[in-house]
Amino acid sequence: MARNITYREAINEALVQEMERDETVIVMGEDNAGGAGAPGEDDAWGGVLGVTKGLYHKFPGRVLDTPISESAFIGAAVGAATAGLRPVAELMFVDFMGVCFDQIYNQAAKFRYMFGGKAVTPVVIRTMYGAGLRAAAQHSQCLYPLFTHIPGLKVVLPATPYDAKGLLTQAIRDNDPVIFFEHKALYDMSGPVPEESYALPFGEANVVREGADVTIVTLGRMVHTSLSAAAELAASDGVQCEVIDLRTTSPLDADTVLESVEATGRLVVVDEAHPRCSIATDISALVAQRAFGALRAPIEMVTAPHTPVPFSTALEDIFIPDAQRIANAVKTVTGWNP
Amino acid sequence: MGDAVVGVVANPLSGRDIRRLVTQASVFPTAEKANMIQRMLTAFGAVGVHRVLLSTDLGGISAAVFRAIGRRRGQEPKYPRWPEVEFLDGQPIRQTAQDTVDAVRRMVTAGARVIVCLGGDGTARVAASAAGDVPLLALSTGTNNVFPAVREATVAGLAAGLIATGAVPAQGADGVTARAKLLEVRVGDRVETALVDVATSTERHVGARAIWDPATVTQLFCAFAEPDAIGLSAIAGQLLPVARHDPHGVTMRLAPDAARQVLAPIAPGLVVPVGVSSIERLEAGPVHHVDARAGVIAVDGERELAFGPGEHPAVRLRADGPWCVDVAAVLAASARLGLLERVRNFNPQGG
Amino acid sequence: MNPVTDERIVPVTMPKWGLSMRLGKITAWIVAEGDEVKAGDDLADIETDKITGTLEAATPGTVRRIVARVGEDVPVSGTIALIAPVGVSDADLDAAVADARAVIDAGVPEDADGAGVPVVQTADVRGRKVSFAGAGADGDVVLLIHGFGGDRDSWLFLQEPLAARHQVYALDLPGHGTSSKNLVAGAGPETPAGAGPDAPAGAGPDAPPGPDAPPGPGDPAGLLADAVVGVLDAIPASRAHLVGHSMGGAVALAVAARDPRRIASLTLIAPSGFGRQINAGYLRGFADAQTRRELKPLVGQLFADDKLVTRQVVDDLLAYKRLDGVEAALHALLDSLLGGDEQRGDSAAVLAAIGDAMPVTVVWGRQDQIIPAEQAQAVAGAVRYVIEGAGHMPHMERPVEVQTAIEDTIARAG
Amino acid sequence: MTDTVERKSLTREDLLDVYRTMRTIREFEERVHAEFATGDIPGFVHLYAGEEASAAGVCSNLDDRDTIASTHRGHGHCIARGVDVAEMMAEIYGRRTGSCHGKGGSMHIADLSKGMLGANGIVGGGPPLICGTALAAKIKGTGGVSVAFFGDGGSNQGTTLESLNLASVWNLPAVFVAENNGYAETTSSTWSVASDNIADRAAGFGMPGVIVDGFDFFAAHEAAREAIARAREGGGPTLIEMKFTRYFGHFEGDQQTYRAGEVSHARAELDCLKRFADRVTETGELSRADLDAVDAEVAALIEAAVEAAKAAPLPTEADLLTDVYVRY
Repeated sequence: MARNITYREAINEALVQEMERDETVIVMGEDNAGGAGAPGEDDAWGGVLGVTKGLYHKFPGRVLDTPISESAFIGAAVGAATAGLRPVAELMFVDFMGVCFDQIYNQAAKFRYMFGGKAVTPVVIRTMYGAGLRAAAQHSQCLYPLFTHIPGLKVVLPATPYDAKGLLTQAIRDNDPVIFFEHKALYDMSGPVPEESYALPFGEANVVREGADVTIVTLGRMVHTSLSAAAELAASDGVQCEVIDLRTTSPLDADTVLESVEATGRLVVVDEAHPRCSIATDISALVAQRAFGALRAPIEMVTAPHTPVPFSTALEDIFIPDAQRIANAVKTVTGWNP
Repeated sequence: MGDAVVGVVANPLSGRDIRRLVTQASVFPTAEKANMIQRMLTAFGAVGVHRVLLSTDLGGISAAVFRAIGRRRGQEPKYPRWPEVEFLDGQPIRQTAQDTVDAVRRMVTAGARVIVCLGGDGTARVAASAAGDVPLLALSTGTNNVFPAVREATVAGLAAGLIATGAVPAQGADGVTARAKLLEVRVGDRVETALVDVATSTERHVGARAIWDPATVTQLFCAFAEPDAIGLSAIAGQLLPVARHDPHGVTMRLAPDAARQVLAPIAPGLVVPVGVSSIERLEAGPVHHVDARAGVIAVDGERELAFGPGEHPAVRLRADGPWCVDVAAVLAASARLGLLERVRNFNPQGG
Repeated sequence: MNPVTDERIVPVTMPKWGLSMRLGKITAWIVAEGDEVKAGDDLADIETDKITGTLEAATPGTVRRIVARVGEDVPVSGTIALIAPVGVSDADLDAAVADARAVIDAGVPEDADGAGVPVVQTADVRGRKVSFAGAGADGDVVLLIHGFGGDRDSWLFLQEPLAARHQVYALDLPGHGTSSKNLVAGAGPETPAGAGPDAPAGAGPDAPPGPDAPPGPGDPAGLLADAVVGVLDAIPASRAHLVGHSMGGAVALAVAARDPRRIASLTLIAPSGFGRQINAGYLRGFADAQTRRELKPLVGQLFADDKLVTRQVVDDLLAYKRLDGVEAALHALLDSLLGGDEQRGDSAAVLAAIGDAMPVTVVWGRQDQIIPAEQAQAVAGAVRYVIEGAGHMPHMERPVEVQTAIEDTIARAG
Repeated sequence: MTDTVERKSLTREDLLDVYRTMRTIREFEERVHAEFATGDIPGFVHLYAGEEASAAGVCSNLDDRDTIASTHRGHGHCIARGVDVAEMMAEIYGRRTGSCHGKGGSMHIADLSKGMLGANGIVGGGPPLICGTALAAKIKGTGGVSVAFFGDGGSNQGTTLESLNLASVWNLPAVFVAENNGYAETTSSTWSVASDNIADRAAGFGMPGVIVDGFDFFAAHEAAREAIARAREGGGPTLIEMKFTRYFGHFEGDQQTYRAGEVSHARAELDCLKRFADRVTETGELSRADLDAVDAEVAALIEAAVEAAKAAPLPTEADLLTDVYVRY
């Protein structure tokens, strides 16, 4: 039965339940137990933000601490996936992709195609992303567009505890390589999550709020910012926004986006990533190409600026898109007068 | 240019064979081999060696020395004097034992008065085969080392330098150099020599060369067998020790199920019981034919010669092995002669 | 703030449709200020996060003030309009409006899930967890049994109103809601395929059935009846009125047939098994649907007015369907319900066996697109209600009339 | 040294198999070299000729439980692992009948059913992967050993060095085979490998490192036998450096102006096939006639593979979009 747990607990619960269900599921990453070889506790951290806490003792031999060697252990997860395991490897911050990307985009992503359909690589790479923790330029980025670009990868960004559990369950059961993005500012968010296992299919966007006036397409943490903006707009201006959480950027649920824009005629895309070659531009292009006739106003994009993520509170707060900017964009499209 | 010339040959591959894998044998880093040569150069310079002939290699030893010389250029006052170093390049490097043979031959031709050899038993054996009557100073950088000395290179360099300059006469009465014994193996027209031991093995192929399974060894001939040796000669060393300077050697037949068993360190990290069915003195001169019809002959612990039916390998102990420098004797002579004593303001350039 | 002193002012309040409802939203006002209404007239369309419904007037009068705006969230029991005779003064009305606005503006109190909310209980039925929830402290025990693919929340418009006079329980049948999903014979609690080596011995699917082995795989319906009996035991209730919907109607009949003396009355809502004809496409489609796009039109077939199907209703069903084991459970039930494209069960025969041991009522929506309302004629000896403007879910579309039918049945049982 | 894993000596059949493997690799590569020159073969092709003793020496110690990861110079490893030669040739020709249906090409031939995790277009791509296959074998308790082949160029990649460390930290049943053919493309390993011997790096990762004459099948076989046995017994990883040279350029079309005369010397004096044939005929284990029969068999096999490849259909447009995902 559903009860309220946090996003962090939902991820942990999905890992526990899948490890119980399938003994080929293993977990590996830096400090995933924490304290390997050290004199103190051997489940000291459970991941740098405690997401994998408790697994180490529950599943002896299946929760592996690693050296700080992303190339080696992400690659090892990929290799193990070809050999009958279902590894869930943690790339602590997605910003660290730079030291292991080859193993993801040249190896895991391409095996099946390169090898003529003969490989199955059911690996999950969990990774943290996003700004808001004053973690500055190398620990705060939203790099999912880079992964979305690569054929052969699936890219998942849960926005709620419910989605986190269901999408991670699906990711582990999925037979393709999945990059699972966890927004670090969402870990403490609470929400209803069934105790039982369930898998949410990929490629199904979630309409988190219905509305007839403007379509807001968003993902990850920005779902909540967009919902705040939509609630304010409904109360203050009577503008009804339909808010669509993409949930997965690869595969992409284009139909839900297009159907909504066909109905509303107005699109605002809200994305915490940088503006160039992003999900925002991708969705904009999709709608411009396939729902041009329905558009009653130019598409608006609300994104972070084309700058690295700044450190100072004063700067990071204006870097991250907020409800006011979203509301302004919605007003721009509703107020458009050719 | 004076004629106090030293040849230095270093084997870049020593200390890297399969015994690292099967018996946890030690690794001797390339950088340390290069450092040893540099320490020797300082010693050579201190005792007035004019010129050093250095083998070249692809393993990085000569390159490291070359870089060290480059760093000193123009800054000599800051450093102890080194002799002129001539790199013996211009010959193709095959990364085989032939490289050592070629280098030593060139050193002999170029007038080296002593040849320092860095490597293991195998390297010393190959260097000795090419050194003729030029004294050899073998320093251990290998695995299974019985023949070469484990010595600080600076001290060895002083000894070699004192011989090269003639300050301590090589052929003097002090025993500063002496002839080692030699084991000679003939298989048809193929000839190999060994400085320590010759073994026959039931292995069919040379393979990874090293011998680490005593069950494959059937016959053993030792030029000498010290009780504290490492390697196959250690088997005899515990039963019938023979010193380096004894005129005779020792020979044995081995069988795993023999009544007489001896616990021997036949390789680094490997102490095993070995069955000995017979053991006797090996006199210099007579030819001994090996019993086996087919197998492999190992010289100084490395499989070298495979033989088949009808080839009847023959082994002979010879007294006319290479001249070898006795470091302790050289420096004792130096002490007696006061060769390293100096008065203040001594100008080494004037020596 | 002045209390409302004029007792002639009757507040129209936000109804509580279901245990989990805390907020409702007016999507349209059907009446305007000044309109005369009589009891049962439609007042407003109200949307909850579960369903959209129409609020009917409970008392006649003049709508003097509309308090809640369209689109505004209003806490349950918050005043949304005032009905009063013409004689009540504007000043009194304005004071009452101000009070009501204060409640709406305050939103839902933090401790809204306080007293009065029934505690969910579980019964252990042959190793399976069966969840049920009760409301109401006095009166007879009434047990509500949902249909194929449903859960106890399908009674959200009925359980509380009935609880005013009865102890009303609703259960989740095995394979549904929060009860165990495993309908496979022999297996106890859900034991996943490929369970790890740590699974306790005997808990795996290979464990031999014990002496009390539940029905075989061919009889999941028997397992559902076991679950109902198990809940009655757990309440505990020596005698109860059963209300069963669709497949739940057949389950109620099966329970009554096992022990007629324990069942005080039967109210069967669009029960299965009283004819061959059924919308097999719906049943199979529901069991197979993987996406909202596939599921939504199917769910629409349940109602006379498919606009009642909000996105949340579909999402909740999808969330249920995606729980591990549900798909297998639904297909197992499907196999017991359908033979080809026709109904497999024979409820009429079961009913005949029971005879007249208890009063029986049958309720059907005239626009039922799943099981035709004509099959009500096959329920021999029953009092029949065929409700206009309702489909297969009259207890959701026309809860007041269904409540009347149930109350009448209970009354007939004496 | 424990003896729980049997070190069986090579039988006559083993020796014939080994010779067949090495001869097949040589013939395959010589033929691809010739065919490439005619312009029929597209793309980048890196030939393994000269290095046969390494692939054969290592893979003759492996069984069905084991996995290897290869390099861009991967044909030899594929053949030594038993990948179908005709399918390989068809793949190199870009045909639909190829190992990868024409979607991989020379650099991506793989057959996971044969424990061949793919040639790899990325230098240093394989070592992390075999850490994973070794981990899977360890966790599942299959007794399988994983082998990464990489070159002197790959030995300088961080991926390789990280993998050596990880394999040691996790005590994986892994063997790292550095095939030092002297050149990373044009760059000499004596210049690019700072430790000069790749095997020397093993000490820094707490594992044995050994140097093997890569032209000598028996040396390669013996070293691999010991390393693989050690890994199977739970002894952890080993680094083996094979020293040899490649007979052709980095890729086909390479004019090799950076090289001196070492190839003709190697072909004449060191060649692994020649040495193997001499050895086994000297010992009497095989006869010249035995070897000639294998030569003829292999020549026919390669001829048939080329003919079939040339005649095979090309992939169609429909094939472009398949096998990106298992399900999308």
